[in-house]
Amino acid sequence: MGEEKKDSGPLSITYMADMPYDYHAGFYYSRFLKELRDNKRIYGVKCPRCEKVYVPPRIVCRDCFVTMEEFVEVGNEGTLLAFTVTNFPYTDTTRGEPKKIPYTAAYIKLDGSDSNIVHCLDETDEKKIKAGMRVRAVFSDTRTGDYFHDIDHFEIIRNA
Amino acid sequence: MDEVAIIGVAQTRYQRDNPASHAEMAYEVTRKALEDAGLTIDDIDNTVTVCNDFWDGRTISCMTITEATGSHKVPTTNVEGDGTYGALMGAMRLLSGLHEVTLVVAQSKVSEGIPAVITNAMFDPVYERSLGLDAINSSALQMRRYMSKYGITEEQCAKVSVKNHKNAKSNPYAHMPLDITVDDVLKSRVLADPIKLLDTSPVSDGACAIIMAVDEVAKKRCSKPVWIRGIGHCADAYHLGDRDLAEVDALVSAARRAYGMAGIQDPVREIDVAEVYDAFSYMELMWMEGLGFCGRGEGGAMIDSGMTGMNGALPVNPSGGVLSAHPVQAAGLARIAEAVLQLKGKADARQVEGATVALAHGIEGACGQGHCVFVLGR
Amino acid sequence: MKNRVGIVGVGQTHHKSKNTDCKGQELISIAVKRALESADLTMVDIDAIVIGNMDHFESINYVDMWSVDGSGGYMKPIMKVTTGGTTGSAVGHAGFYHVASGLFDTVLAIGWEQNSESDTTAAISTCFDPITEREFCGGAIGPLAAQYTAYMSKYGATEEDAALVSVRDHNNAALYNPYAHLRQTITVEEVMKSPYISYPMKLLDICPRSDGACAVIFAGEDKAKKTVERPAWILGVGDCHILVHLADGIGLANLPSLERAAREAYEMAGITDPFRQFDVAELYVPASTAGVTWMEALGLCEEGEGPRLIRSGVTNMGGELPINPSGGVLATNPIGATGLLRIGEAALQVMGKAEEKQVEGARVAVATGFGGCFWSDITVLSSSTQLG
Amino acid sequence: MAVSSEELGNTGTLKYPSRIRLPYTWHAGKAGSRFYQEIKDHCKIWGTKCPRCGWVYVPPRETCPRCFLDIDEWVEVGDAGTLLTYTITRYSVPGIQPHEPPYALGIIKLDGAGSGLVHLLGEIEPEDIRVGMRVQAVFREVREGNYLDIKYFKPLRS
Repeated sequence: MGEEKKDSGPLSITYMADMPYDYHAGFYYSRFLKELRDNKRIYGVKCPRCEKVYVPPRIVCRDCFVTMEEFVEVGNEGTLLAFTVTNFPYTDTTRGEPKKIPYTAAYIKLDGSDSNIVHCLDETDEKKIKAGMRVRAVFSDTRTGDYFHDIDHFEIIRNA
Repeated sequence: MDEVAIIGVAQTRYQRDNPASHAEMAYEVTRKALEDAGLTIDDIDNTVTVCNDFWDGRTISCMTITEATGSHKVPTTNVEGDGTYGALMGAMRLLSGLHEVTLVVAQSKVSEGIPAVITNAMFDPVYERSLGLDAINSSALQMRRYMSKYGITEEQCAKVSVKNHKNAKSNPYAHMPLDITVDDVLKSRVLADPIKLLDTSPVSDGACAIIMAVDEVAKKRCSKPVWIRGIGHCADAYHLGDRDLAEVDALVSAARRAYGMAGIQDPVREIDVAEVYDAFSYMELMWMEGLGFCGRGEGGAMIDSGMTGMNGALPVNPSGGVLSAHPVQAAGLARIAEAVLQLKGKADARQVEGATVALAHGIEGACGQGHCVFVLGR
Repeated sequence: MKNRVGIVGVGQTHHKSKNTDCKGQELISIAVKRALESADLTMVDIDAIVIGNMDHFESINYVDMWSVDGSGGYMKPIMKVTTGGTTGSAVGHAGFYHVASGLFDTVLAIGWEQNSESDTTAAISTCFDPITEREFCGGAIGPLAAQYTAYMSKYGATEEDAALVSVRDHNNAALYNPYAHLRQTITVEEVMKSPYISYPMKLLDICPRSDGACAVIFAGEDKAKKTVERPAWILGVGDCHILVHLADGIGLANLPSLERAAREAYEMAGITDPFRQFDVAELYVPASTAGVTWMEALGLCEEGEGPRLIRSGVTNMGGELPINPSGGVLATNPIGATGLLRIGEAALQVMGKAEEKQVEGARVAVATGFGGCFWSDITVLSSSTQLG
Repeated sequence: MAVSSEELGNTGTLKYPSRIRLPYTWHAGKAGSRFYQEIKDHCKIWGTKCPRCGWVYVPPRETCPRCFLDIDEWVEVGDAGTLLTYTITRYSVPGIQPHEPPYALGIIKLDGAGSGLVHLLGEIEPEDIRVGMRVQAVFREVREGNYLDIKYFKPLRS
């Protein structure tokens, strides 16, 4: 009863995976998110040993491996270290729909911080952007405890 | 083989919705394990993290706890499996002679995701996944098969749940210490027959860490090192239909390997206490068989005999087991940590008197497709 | 080391952008069968298996268990190791430790990925912190692009230097590697004319995404000597996973993780003059710019000397230290396999089995892995159990 | 679209509702494609038979997982078989379940097959399902080349 079957060509199975996650912000991010939401302030945390300030705040200093407890406010302004104008289509995994492009991913060192953050810039013409520019956080009027919403974007400080 | 010892352990309290982040939990157990071992982070010369991208809701999820575990300072790797597999990787690093002290950290925040959705992704996307299989209903298929093949009863399975939840009352880390009866289990809500709510393990967040060291370091640093005497792991066939779900061939093979290394010939007499991965009540009975604590199909009779109770000849899951706390990736490592506490005589109210040889066990995949067995000795 | 470890077999699939003929396990089994065949072994000889990939690229949880049909893991010890882009190299290192520990004698390490099964960019974006990074980290080449911008201004490197790397790797793949995914020869002009993805990075400067699998067999000293005439001995391993926040990778001068990993591996292997001691290198170069800058971290040249080395041609086939005879990552990138392919290709070189891509007389080789948050792994291999 | 973080109990911390939502296209491979094509075109269930151990795999495999040997012999198995085990799923999980619960699942050893096939059970009340009962495949009228082209297995009345 054995038999060679003819090849019918490849089939595929398509599916939209949808996995909800309620990420727990934890003690350090919660403080960070609440200060943004309630007071429009950006907070970092300071290492008691090397005195480096980390934004967003986190529990342990990566250099000294000691617990950090001192929350300190950092500036709403900072320096643009690097950027990428992202203009290729991909799925926004948080929403399951095409990502809104173009956007400019901006890597920023806020004044008073020793670490960097990533957010977006309100400029997508790469000729108008330069590393080293000064940038400022623009807060949303309605704030919800979402870093990417409560800071709506960063704007370039043109006359700095 | 007395070459590698466990010299420090730590666990968080297991709970639903632990407010700490992944990194904060991992840092807590890292710090406490170092304290337990009397070491500082500078004494750790390599780490193994145990993170899973599905449970953590993040690709390269080990990144979440890299800095919190000091893994950015030393050689590190991430085992994606049960915590026992992470411990095995850590032990191999030491046995190679290339490292001296390994920190192993496993963590899970099960309450962040939807376990059924996450375990549905265990099943082949081209085939069975579209049936809505998950950890619960697939295990129900196994429980029914086990019951019908060997005449095991729902009451016998319920007894495991009663025993373990009661044991959990003596374990400050446990998530679900409960005073329940067999009747409570049998009358609890049916999820997927024959599995009822009280046959299942809870949704737990938590982390566990262990520190292992090579013999010279262990002897110097620790007055009561717990030696790793044997390790074995093995996987069965993947598709549920390729296995006889009532059988435990992979566990038999893993245990044989671990026992061979440890020189154990009569496990039920030589082992004083066992911590096994009872994700569902019936599993403890099956694993008893696979571990050679009783014959095939005798798991039910074994629980009936009271032998695995706290006052029995072989207490199983004095901690309350996975039924009483199920932080998935950390759950197997917690079995090792609990076994270590037993052998050090530091298990407080759940202490099995005079325990000198302990067994810890973890599982991997659906219906115990994979198993990892540790034999530990004082 | 308790048990000296040698590589005795290497197998890989013909990598493609889309391998619709193969279900994941079938893809894996092709690489495994080729690895076994190359060592004249069968599955019975395999004592344990390590496998790795990236979960959300195929949306399969517990791949160690799922893979059993293709990996040969039925009733065998198998575990999964995954660390992002470094997964392949981490799998290789895990295979090494399995044997070095003395617990297992012959171990199969498998890396694989079917990138065509999902939206790879989207899947990668989920590796960033969901609360403070994920939203704007779709194309994470910003930091690499920034690194090269800074390097150019500091050391006078040019976009053409990066293009030379791209041409070297693409053309090696086209001319010498029948398994490579991209097999078209290209020119510097073509690279320079390709559209910018993120200044100064252009389309032909960056790696593709591929479907493919790689399997490498590690064996203890006695078994290795009995199995093949010339095993590839593992003399040194190192790994360094330095950061967790992508944004903190900005401003990293060069690649400190590679520098540290190299230091560890070199010390273990006895490498003191890497440029002279290595005969060939298989480097995880995710973008051509990294091919210019990261040689310094490996100690192959002094700081700022990368462009000179590339321009001189010494890293081309026939040069003093050929880099990426296989075409490397710029030509082939099944992500979970990519790092293991570097180890496998380096092993083939010192085993003298690299065929068309063989570097004549290669005795000592280095392989690297890159991924995660600027993380690096490194492996030093040799045809002798000790450096002469 | 902004996410609103919520207080996590009274812990003073926040939780951040999010998701990973991504499209996938999985390759069925050669064996899987033939398996589905036969069901789709002819309502026939085929497996592959290992030349060494003789095990008949359903769904078919190109490599015998036990012997790690290539398999090229295809054999048709029956559309009826024996129920090895079953369960009734009584809880609801959004997005992954083929039917509103309760729904029945079983493992069926098809006549001539070595492996059991996990599938849905239908045309039977949950309390009437028994281990060992004979069941038969019911195929969908419109078949698309996937696992649910078999609608379910129903009791086989002799």
